Amino acid sequence: MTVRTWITTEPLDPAQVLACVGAPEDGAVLLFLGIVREENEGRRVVSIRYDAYVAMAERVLAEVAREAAGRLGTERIAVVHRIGELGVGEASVAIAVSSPHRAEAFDACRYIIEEIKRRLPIWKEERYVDGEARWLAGSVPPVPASGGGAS
Amino acid sequence: MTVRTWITTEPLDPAQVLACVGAPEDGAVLLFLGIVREENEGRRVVSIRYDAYVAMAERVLAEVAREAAGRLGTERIAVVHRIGELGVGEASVAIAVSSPHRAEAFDACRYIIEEIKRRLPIWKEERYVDGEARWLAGSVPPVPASGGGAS
Amino acid sequence: MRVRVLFFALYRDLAGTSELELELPAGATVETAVELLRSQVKGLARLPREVVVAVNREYAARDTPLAEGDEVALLPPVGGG
Amino acid sequence: MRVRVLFFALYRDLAGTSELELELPAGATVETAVELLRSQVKGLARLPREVVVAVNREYAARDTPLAEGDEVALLPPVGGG
Repeated sequence: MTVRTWITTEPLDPAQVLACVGAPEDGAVLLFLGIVREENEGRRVVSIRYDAYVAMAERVLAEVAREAAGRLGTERIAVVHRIGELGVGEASVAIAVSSPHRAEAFDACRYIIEEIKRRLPIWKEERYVDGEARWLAGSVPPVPASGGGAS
Repeated sequence: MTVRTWITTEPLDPAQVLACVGAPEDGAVLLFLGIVREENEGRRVVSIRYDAYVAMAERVLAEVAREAAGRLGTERIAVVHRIGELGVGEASVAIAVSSPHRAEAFDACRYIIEEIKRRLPIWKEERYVDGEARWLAGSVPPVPASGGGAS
Repeated sequence: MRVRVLFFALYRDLAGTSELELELPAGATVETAVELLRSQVKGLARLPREVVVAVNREYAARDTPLAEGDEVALLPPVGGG
Repeated sequence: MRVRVLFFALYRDLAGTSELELELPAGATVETAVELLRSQVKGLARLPREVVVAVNREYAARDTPLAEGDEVALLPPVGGG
């Protein structure tokens, strides 16, 4: 079994993500779902359109999951991020991890969602009941301080 | 929707527990599963028999979930603990929580599993491939320092 | 007065029963009950000092007074999950 | 040399396109490309200073040298989840 990460435009299936993890030596399984909320900063949301730099997001997501595997102590990690137009109540991200002990599972799962929010080249355009739409403010990802001269 | 907790002898269904939580205002859903491991302290496990003081375990589990609801900020919590004989790979506990933001979901879910391990009047008899069985060491739960004189 | 005593897990193995009725003097506390059980029930002489007791399904201190009909449970160190 | 430039989200709205080809002088860096785009593409004059750039799908520093055929992406502050 190995780390699995992917980007999709299809609705997420929590059972499918859960089924990617688990092993006889594992005592803890954790599943996180990120969901589109009906309200944000006091405004009533209709949907969020997730835009992505797909090729890079796939690379960064795989990198984040590999880092998390180092913390988890197992390769039993599955992460899927959905893109496109998502309605309220729909899941945008699903993360499943399993490990012998629970502390590592909580730590790795939390690490993955925090890094997804910090580093994944994805942008959200929130659409409101009044017909307006706006790009949500993101975070500046960690960028190398210097390119290190000629390649 | 309200806090739901129960004890059962039936196999756990993660989808059923997940279905107990979630609301339009929630952006985070977390599901924890505790699983019987095939090895403990270097010995090969066949099964664990979970013994419980059921009436009290039900009361304590409900109390733990209510405390967690205070931390979570929502009542969207479902916790089920299975008792009886469980084979390797079977889930003994399932915890689902949902809340507007993820930090509270992680905190409340972790709180519930820690308190289950600390306070729930349940005992585990581990059975090994060599035919031996033994009660696993538990923890001394918090007990009031004094009964406070005549009732 | 009489109370109902429950034993779980290892303590049920030691007591050889899951339940019994216990006659107690007026004014008896949890401590009184534990000491009586230790001396009267074969096997419970080995009951460790740190035995946890619940009275009517709540963890109880040693000096908790008991009343007629109480449910007194002797619990080894616990732990679900 | 020529590089391929990609725009995402707000920056695509500003540029009015998701992609273009850019001719750069030899020795050009990320900084060279950003400044050229700012002056040549209507709408990108408003590109904020903190624009994040990825070269060949890796976040890149301003002094990263560019090469023929590189994929240079201009990214607003990011965030999945």
